[in-house]
Order: sequence, then C-alpha cells, then structure tokens
Amino acid sequence: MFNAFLQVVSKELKGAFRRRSDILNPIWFFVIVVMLFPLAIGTEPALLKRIAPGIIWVAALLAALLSFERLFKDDFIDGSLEQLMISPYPLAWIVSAKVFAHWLLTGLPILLVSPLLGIFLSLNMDTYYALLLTLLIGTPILSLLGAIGVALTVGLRKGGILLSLIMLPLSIPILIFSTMAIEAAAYGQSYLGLLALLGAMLVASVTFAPFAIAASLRVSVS
Amino acid sequence: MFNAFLQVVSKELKGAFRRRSDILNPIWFFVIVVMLFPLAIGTEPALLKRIAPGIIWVAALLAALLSFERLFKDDFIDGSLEQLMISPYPLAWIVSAKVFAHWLLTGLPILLVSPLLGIFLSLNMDTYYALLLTLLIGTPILSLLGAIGVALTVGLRKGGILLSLIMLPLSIPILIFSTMAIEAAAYGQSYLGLLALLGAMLVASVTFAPFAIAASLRVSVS
Amino acid sequence: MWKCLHPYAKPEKSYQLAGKLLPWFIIFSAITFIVGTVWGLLFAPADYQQGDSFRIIYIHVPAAMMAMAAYSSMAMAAFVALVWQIRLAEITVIATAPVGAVFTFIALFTGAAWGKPMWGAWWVWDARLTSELILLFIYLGIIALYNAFSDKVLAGRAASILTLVGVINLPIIHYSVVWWNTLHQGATISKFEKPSMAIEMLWPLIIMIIAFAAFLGTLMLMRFRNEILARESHRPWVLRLIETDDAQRLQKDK
Amino acid sequence: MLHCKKLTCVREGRILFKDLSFTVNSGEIVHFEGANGVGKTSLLRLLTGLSTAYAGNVFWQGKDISIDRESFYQQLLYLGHKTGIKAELTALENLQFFQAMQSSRLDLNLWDILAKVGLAGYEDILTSQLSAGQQRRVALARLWLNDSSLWVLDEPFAALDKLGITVLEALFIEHVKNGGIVLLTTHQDLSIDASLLSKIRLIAAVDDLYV
Amino acid sequence: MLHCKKLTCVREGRILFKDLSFTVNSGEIVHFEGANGVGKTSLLRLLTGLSTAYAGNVFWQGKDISIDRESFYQQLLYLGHKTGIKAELTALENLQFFQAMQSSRLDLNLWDILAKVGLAGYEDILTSQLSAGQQRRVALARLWLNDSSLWVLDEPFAALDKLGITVLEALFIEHVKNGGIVLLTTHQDLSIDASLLSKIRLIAAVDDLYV
Ligand code: HEM
Ligand SMILES: Nc1ncnc2c1ncn2[C@@H]1O[C@H](COP(=O)(O)OP(=O)(O)OP(=O)(O)O)[C@@H](O)[C@H]1O
Ligand SMILES: Nc1ncnc2c1ncn2[C@@H]1O[C@H](COP(=O)(O)OP(=O)(O)OP(=O)(O)O)[C@@H](O)[C@H]1O
Ligand SMILES: [Mg+2]
Ligand SMILES: [Mg+2]
Repeated sequence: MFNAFLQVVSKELKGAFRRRSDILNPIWFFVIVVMLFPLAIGTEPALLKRIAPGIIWVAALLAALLSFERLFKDDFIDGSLEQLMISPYPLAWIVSAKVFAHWLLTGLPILLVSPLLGIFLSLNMDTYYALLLTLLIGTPILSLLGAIGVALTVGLRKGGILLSLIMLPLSIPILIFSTMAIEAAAYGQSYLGLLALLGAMLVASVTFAPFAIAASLRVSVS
Repeated sequence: MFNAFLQVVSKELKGAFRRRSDILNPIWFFVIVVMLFPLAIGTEPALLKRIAPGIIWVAALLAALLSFERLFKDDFIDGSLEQLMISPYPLAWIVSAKVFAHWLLTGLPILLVSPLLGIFLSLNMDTYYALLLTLLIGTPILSLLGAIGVALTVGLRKGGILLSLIMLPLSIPILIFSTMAIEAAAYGQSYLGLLALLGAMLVASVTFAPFAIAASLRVSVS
Repeated sequence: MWKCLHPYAKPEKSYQLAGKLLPWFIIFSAITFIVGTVWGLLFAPADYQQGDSFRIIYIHVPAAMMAMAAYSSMAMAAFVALVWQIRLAEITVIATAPVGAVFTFIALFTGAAWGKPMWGAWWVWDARLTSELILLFIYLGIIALYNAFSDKVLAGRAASILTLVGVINLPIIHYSVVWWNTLHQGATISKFEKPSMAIEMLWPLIIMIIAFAAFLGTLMLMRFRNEILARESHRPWVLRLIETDDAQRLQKDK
Repeated sequence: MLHCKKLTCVREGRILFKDLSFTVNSGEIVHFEGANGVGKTSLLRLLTGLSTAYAGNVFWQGKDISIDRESFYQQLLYLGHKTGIKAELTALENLQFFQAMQSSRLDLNLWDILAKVGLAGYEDILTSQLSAGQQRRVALARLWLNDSSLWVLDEPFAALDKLGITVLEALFIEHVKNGGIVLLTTHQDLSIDASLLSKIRLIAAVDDLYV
Repeated sequence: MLHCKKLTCVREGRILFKDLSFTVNSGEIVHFEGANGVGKTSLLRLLTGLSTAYAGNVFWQGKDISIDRESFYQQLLYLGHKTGIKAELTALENLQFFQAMQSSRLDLNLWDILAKVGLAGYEDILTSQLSAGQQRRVALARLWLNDSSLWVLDEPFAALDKLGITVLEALFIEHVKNGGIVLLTTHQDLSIDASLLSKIRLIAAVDDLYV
C-alpha cells in the first residue's frame, strides 16, 4: 500500500519532469510577479520592503490557484483518473499521494526560490525566516484545500471559475495569518502563536481533506 | 470574408457563454487580486492608492497571461485549429478574428469591472480615467502579442512555461508605459504623449501581429 | 547580391568556409585578449574614486556590448531566414543564441558583483539593469523554444520568428525602461558617465571590446559548424568527412 | 460471476435502458451490441462502479460492488474510450506504473510485452508521438500484464489494425479459458467461437421515454 | 486531380516513406492501407498541406498546394482523428459554423442533415454529452454539407456502427460519381465496388533507415 503511494508520487514527478513546465511554472510565475511589481509600482526599496511579504503570499496563492486546475484535470481528460478510481487501494490514500506530489511540484519550488525573492525585494533576515516558515506550513494546507475544490469541479466544463470561487474563502484565513506572522516578525515581535494556529490547520486538513477529496471525486466523475 | 470573421467571433463567444467560466474568470481573477492585496498588505488608504495602478495593471497582465493558454490550446486539442488552418480564408484574417474574440472575453471584462476597482482602491477621477484609457489601448496589444507566443507554443507539451517566458519581455513595455501614464495623471501631469506611444504600438501590432501569428501556427501545428 | 552568396547557401560549402575563417578568428581574439587583459589589469591606472575594483569594467562593458551585438546578428539572420527561406540563416540564429545569452549573463553577473560595493545592493531596478535582464529572458525564450520542438527544421523556423518579434520589441523595451526609470529617480548610473574616460583607461577597454567581438565570432563559427554537422549527420558529405577525419587520426597515431 | 439486477440508466432525463438483468459466469465473453448512442458505454461504466445507476444493483461474486470497492477493483480491469495512458510518459513508463499499481505479476518483462503488442523499438518514445493505433496498443498491453479476472473493454479494437485484432481475440479466448470474464463492446464482427461468446443487444426505446 | 511527386516523410529521424509518387483522378476513391504506425495519418496530413514534407511536393490541378493555399482549401475537406467539433456547442451550432465557413450551400436545412446522420432529437444537446459514435456523426455531417471535391478522411468509420458505415459508403460513391475524389484510411474492409476503389498499401521500411 505504501508502494502504491510511492508509485503515484513518482509517476506524477516523472510526468512533471518530462513536461518540465510543471516544475518551472510556479517558480517562473513567482519571478514574473516579483519582477512586475517593482516595474509597475516603482522602485523605492522602502516601499518594496513594506509590501514584499504581501506580494509574495499573494503570488503563492495565485500560483497555487493556477496549478490546481491541473491537479486532476489532465488525469480526467486522458482517463487516468478513472483508472485510479478503480485501483484496488483506498481512494483517499491515492489522492493523498497526488496532493503530496502536487505540493512537491508547486509548494516546494516556491520555498526554494524564496531566497532569491528576498534579494530582489530587499527583505531582512527575520522577515525572511517568518516568510519561509509560513510558506512551509501554509502551502500544504493550500494544496489540500485546493484539491477538494478541484475534485468537486473536475467533471464540469465550468470548472475554472467555480474552483476559485470555492477556493478563495478557504484560503483567505491562511493568507491573513501568514502575513500577520510576517509583519510581526518585521517589527521584531513573536509570531509563534500564529504559527501554531497555522500548524493546527495543517494537521486538521491532512486528517480530513483526503476523505473529502475522495468523496468529491466519486461524485463528480461518473 | 468579413462574414468568416464574424462567424469565428460569434462561435468563440457562443462557446464562451456556454462555458460561462471564460467570461467570468478574468473578472473574478481581478476581484481576487484586488481583494487579496488589501488583506495581505494592510489597509492604509495612502499606501493602497500609491500602489493601486500597479496592482491593477499587474493583475490585468496576469489575467491575460492565464487566459492565453486557452486561446489556441482547446482548438488544438479538439482539432478545430487544423480546420481553421485549412479554411479557404487567409489564416492571418481568421486569427485576427480569434484574437478579437479573445480580447472581447478578457480585455473588455477588465475594462468593465475597473470602476469597481477604482472604488475599492480609492482612486481619484483623473487617475481612473488614465487607468481606463491605458487598459483600453494596452489590453488589445497584450492580446495580439500573447497570441504570437501561444501560436509558437501551442503544439508543444511544455507550452505553459515557455509561453510566459516569451510573453514577459514582450509585455513589459506596455506595463511600464501604462503605469507611467497613470502616475503622470495622479500627479496632474499630461500623459498624452505616452498614450500616443501606446497607440502607435497598438497600430503596429494590429498590422503585423496577425501575420506573425499565422506563420507561427503553420510552424507549430504540423 | 544574394546570387553571389548562393553557393554558400549549401551546407557543405558554408561549413568549409566557416572552417577556413575559424583559425583567424581564434588567433585574433587570443592576441587581443592577452593584450587587453594585461594592459587593463596591470598598466591602466586605478580609478581615483573606486580604486582597483573599477577594472571589472574591462569585462562588464564588452560583455554588455556583445550581448546586444549578438542579438543584432541573430535578428539579421532571422530576417534572411524567413524572407528567403534559407536554412543556414536559421542555423545561424540558433548557433548565436546561447552565446549571446552567456554574454548577457556575464554582463549581468559582473554588473551585480560591481553593484554590491558601489551601490550597496546586488540589484536595483535601474533602466540598464532591467533592460539587460529582459534581454536575457528573450534569449532564454528563444533557446527554450528551439529546444522544445523535436523537429529541428520547425524549431529553427519558430526560433527565427521569435527572434524577429523580439527585435521589434527591443528598442521599445530599451526606451520604455529608460523613461520609466528617469521618472522616479535620477539615473543611478550617471555618476559613472563621467564626461570622458582617462585615455589610458579607454584604450584597453577598446581593445577588450574588440577581443570580445572576435571571441563572439569564434564561438558563433564553432557552433554554426556543429549545428550543420548535427543536422546533416547522415548526409553523404558528412559521412565522408568523418571517414577522412578518422583516417587522418589513424595516420597520426601511427 | 457478475450479476446485474434491474439496472436502469437515465441520462439527461432520457431512459437508456430499464430493468436490465443478466448474469455472466466465468469463462464467458459477452459482446454488447447496439447502435451508436444506445447506451453501451453507459452500461459498462455502471458495471465498473464508475457511475451509479438510477436504479438497480451490480453484484460481483454475490456482493454488491458499491459496498466493498477495493476487493472488487482487485479483480477488475477496465479500458474505456479514454485509455488512461499518460501522453508525456513513454510506453515503458506507462506500463511500469500499471504493473506496480494493479498487477501482482511483477516478474513479467515489460519489454517482452511491448514486443507482443508490436511496439518493439518504440519503448522510449513519448506516447504522444505514437500513432493512434500505437497509443491504443500501449493501453492494451495492460491486458498481458494483468491477472484480474473481469475485463471490461469499451471498443478495444478502435484504431487497431487487423493483425492487432486477431492477436487480441486470441488473448480473450485464452483469458476466458483460464476462467476469466470478458465484457466488450465493438461495432466490428468478432471471429470468436460461438460457444464462448454471448451477445447482448441493446435497442433504443421506441418511444423516447422521459423520466 | 491530385498528384504527389517524390514525397518523403521523416518523423523523429525515422523515414516513414520515401519518394512516394502517385496521381489520383477525379472519380476515384483511394483507400490507404497499412499497419498501425506505418504513416497513413502522416501522409494524409502532407496531402492537406497541414504539415510539410521533408522532400517532395503535392500538386492540386497542377499547382503546388503550398503556393496558393486558399484556393486549394476551397476544394478540400479534411477530417482527422481529431474531428474539430466543439464540445461546448450543440450539434446544430457546430454545423452552422461549418456551413457558414466552408460551404457555399447555405440553402441546406441543417435539421434534415442531422436527421440523415441519425441525430434527430439530439440537435440541442451539447456535443460533449453525446456518445462517441454520435460525436463522430456530428463531424461526418459535414460531408453532406460540403461541396468541395477533395475529401481526405482519416478513419471516418471509427466508433461508427454498421448502419452508419453503410450510409457513409453510399455517400462516398455518390461523391465520386459526381466527379469528386475521396482519400481515406480505415482498418475495416470497404464494401465498395472495385471499379471505383483503388488501394495504396504502405509498408514499413524493413531496415529502419534513419536520415
Ligand atoms: C547587474 C548589473 C548591471 C547591468 C545589467 C549592467 C548593464 C550594462 C549595460 C547594458 C551597459 C551598456 C554597454 C553599452 O554601452 O553598450 C553597461 C555599461 C556600463 N556599466 Fe553596467 N551594468 C550593471 C552594473 C553596473 C555597475 C554596478 C557599474 C558601476 C558601478 C556599471 C558601470 C558601467 C559602465 C561604466 C558602463 C559603460 C557606460 C558607457 O560608457 O556607456 N554597471 N552596463
Ligand atoms: N506528433 C508526432 N511526432 C513524432 N512522431 C510521430 C508523431 N505522430 C506520429 N509519429 C510517428 O510517425 C509514425 C507514423 O504515424 P501515423 O500516425 O502516420 O501512423 P498511422 O499509419 O496513421 O497509424 P494508425 O493506423 O495507428 O493511425 C509512427 O511511428 C509514429 O511514431
Ligand atoms: N456525459 C454525458 N452526459 C449526458 N448524457 C450522456 C453523456 N454521455 C452519453 N450521454 C447520452 O447517453 C446516451 C448513451 O451514450 P453511450 O455513450 O452510452 O452510448 P454508446 O452505446 O456507448 O454509443 P457509441 O457506440 O457511440 O459509443 C447517448 O444518447 C448520449 O447522448
Ligand atoms: Mg460508447
Ligand atoms: Mg492514423
């Protein structure tokens, strides 16, 4: 059973590496956003520093939102999703693997490029650490919640818009807690409480989301 | 021949209305971005006002970037693109129709929701007019340039990332000129020169882009 | 004019021509490199403000200039490729792109390394820096597009189209960033644009620029030859070439 | 043993079939026939549990399939119009995944199987660059890999050339001789011995009954 | 009259066919045969000008098709593996678009044509909700609409039931009797009179020649 998990993850990763774009896209999206903002808003370092965490988190959220459509859509179109649904393993377990792979492909790259962003947007060390921690805890939650939304909408033609309608309210709390934490860090205050809150949300979503995703898929792929 | 143009446009629109998401998505994306920023950055009106034009234009650019993949991709997958390529009308003409429809579905909605944004981000009247004008001239250029990128990459598996890599440099001048014009407006200066420049770019791209798009399609769909 | 060039539109002929030119380019760039480097690093006087760190200019400025020169030659080749449908011109385009990208990267890297002591930051959103960064993206886009096609003939054509679209945009980008930037803040770079450079500093710079140009030519020729061989690898003339090459090597070994 | 009890299928308010009951024993090939749009695909999807019937139940070895999905799916192989092949992986990688996920026959050499379906020499080409028939062959290669007893195949012969069809029919016969079940739809005639083959013909309701 | 001169097709460095020349006169049906992956689809795409040959030319009425595309395309109808039907439009809307774009027969009643392809009653259902065979029927309905003389059809019978195939064959015969040309691939046997039908059989190169 654990082997099945690994197989699904490795297939996803293989496919993504083959396509290349799936890996680079989130990173690239980030670079774009971070390049565009100074160009559009102006180049005062003080201003940039002020809005940097917000920009980065909004970018992370948008990047997540964009990559979600892919999460089950391609599999739905080519029939692999059906095949996963009739595999002899619990569907919740299989989708956990898919969500994990998705996080490896979207959340992790964002973490990895964040030092670069720090330089471009002239963040200081403390702020940067807070940013990193919130991204580390927040992006898996985004992936899990997003997957529910995708699972609900995958069979529908009008998927895209519905997805973001569903996703947005779910993800706003994460955005708010995270930017609060980062701001606290920027002012040298403690932000452990906020991190703990985010952590609790992560635990809850890891526990319950897979079942919600599996149930949603059974409904929408029929 | 003009009938063919209208037919293509009306087919696109019909399909989009059927899917619904294609119409609402850009608007919705806008609303999200504009909602998220105050949440992420903080709600000081002075700061928001300062960065509002930048945010709106970046959002417009991202929305355009996201919608581009759709421009030829669906048609490529279901074979309609091939059919358009063997239609008895000049391909440059047909793709103009598609780009025009695309602008109606992405550029126009952005224009239509912009008053709302103006209110949300507390823009004053002059700035708002400048914003509207730059969006009016700038978004068609984006659609035309983007279409070249999409046409080059539509047959490729790694399309997504390549597209934004190609698109980004092409769209930066528009972003810069537009935000410059809006800022000039905010300081009460004249921005006619900048608008004229944008207008010249629009004329140039309307003239040349269709041929570049047609040539690219002949290369990448084969 | 194109008539007289026509024989060279054959891959074999142009492969040989490039082969004949190549040694001269190598020799010339080697000599100018040595002269320029020695003069610039050892004999040119130190800057009265920046001390010895200014010497990075001898790499930075030539690299930046060649980054643009490479693009101009690509653009011309792309135009020829698309209008006259000459495949060798396409080959020129993609033979040049990676070289240009590397020069651009060198300019960016040396600039950033210079900027840290001078401006106190690796990166500022200055006009020149921004347009150089965008140039790098354009290069990367062309290279990535070329590599994304599995059919190299189509790939060459696609890359040529993109190059041409890029060249129309390059001046626009240039001016847009210049204006954009001057609106917000004084040109950061202006303090280095002293009315004139000391003549002892200028000469090595000019020599280095020539050296970089010759080096650019060398790399272009080499990659051009490689690309032709790769594309024509199963044509008789290439097979013959490999045979004779092997034979010569065997003789040398003996 | 597969048993359907009073299946009714409704799509978009139109009744496709009503109170359909039948039993398939091991060792049988069942060919579902019927004109385009009569409901063959819909029926097969009901049998696999991918969609749920408007009314009625499907039983596998006497147990309702919607109750213990996992153990039913251990026995099931379904190939639909959409084949579930990843276009960005090679033929070999696709098969490796299926072998690891759904087969207990980990000993089989995938290269041999690819050779059997006529794809020797194409192992390392992305599936997207194969021809229509070759893509279907990649999907069908799973039949050789698999040890599940119930095969549900929706138009397996689509895009396949004659040689391919012959090879496949031989495989079906071997499978049912080993006690398996094959349910398939196709618009082409099967050249399988009538003793192994039964046919179920779906007919469009004369009066379009609306629910 | 369609004429090919020394066509060579190379995919991924593999020669599919080399120096292929043939001429098709009006009033002929040509059936391209060959195993999966031999290059039938690739050949048809060359004939339509959708892809460019590695070497060789295609002439329509004596003129190279890559020179005056528009007037060639006035005479061409191509249906590939992918049918070019929009899933989010209804059958009727799809046909309306084709009628407006590619046909001069604006007088025809689309409802009649839909009835002819067996889709009466399905006009207003989104194409995505039709069965596989019904979707293909929507695409094939274009044949009734069209007045172009050259039909290039890549596996038109895929997913089609027997009745559908019979109707289609009759249509082909009518088309060539009116002076048209039909080029098609299919893995099924055609029941068309041999006097109208010619076959071109592609065979895989024995030694995989690489360019
Ligand atoms: C990443 C950072 C940098 C980039 C991308 C960059 C790019 C460029 C470019 C494109 C040129 C134009 C070459 C030409 O005239 O054709 C240039 C010239 C020059 N750069 Fe930089 N530069 C950077 C940083 C710096 C720094 C930090 C300094 C010095 C403190 C510097 C000093 C110069 C000088 C003196 C010239 C020659 C100016 C002239 O004569 O026109 N650059 N650079
Ligand atoms: N997009 C592509 N890129 C690269 N190679 C391709 C592509 N499509 C097909 N090929 C290769 O070209 C060869 C011929 O493919 P083609 O689709 O023409 O075959 P076909 O005769 O139509 O087969 P089928 O009967 O399966 O439809 C195959 O070996 C295939 O691997
Ligand atoms: N996704 C769907 N949503 C709604 N109705 C559908 C859907 N798919 C099929 N139908 C309807 O159900 C009916 C039966 O479709 P089904 O795909 O089962 O036919 P089929 O017998 O498999 O036909 P074919 O031989 O063409 O494959 C059709 O009339 C079709 O309109
Ligand atoms: Mg079916
Ligand atoms: Mg084919």
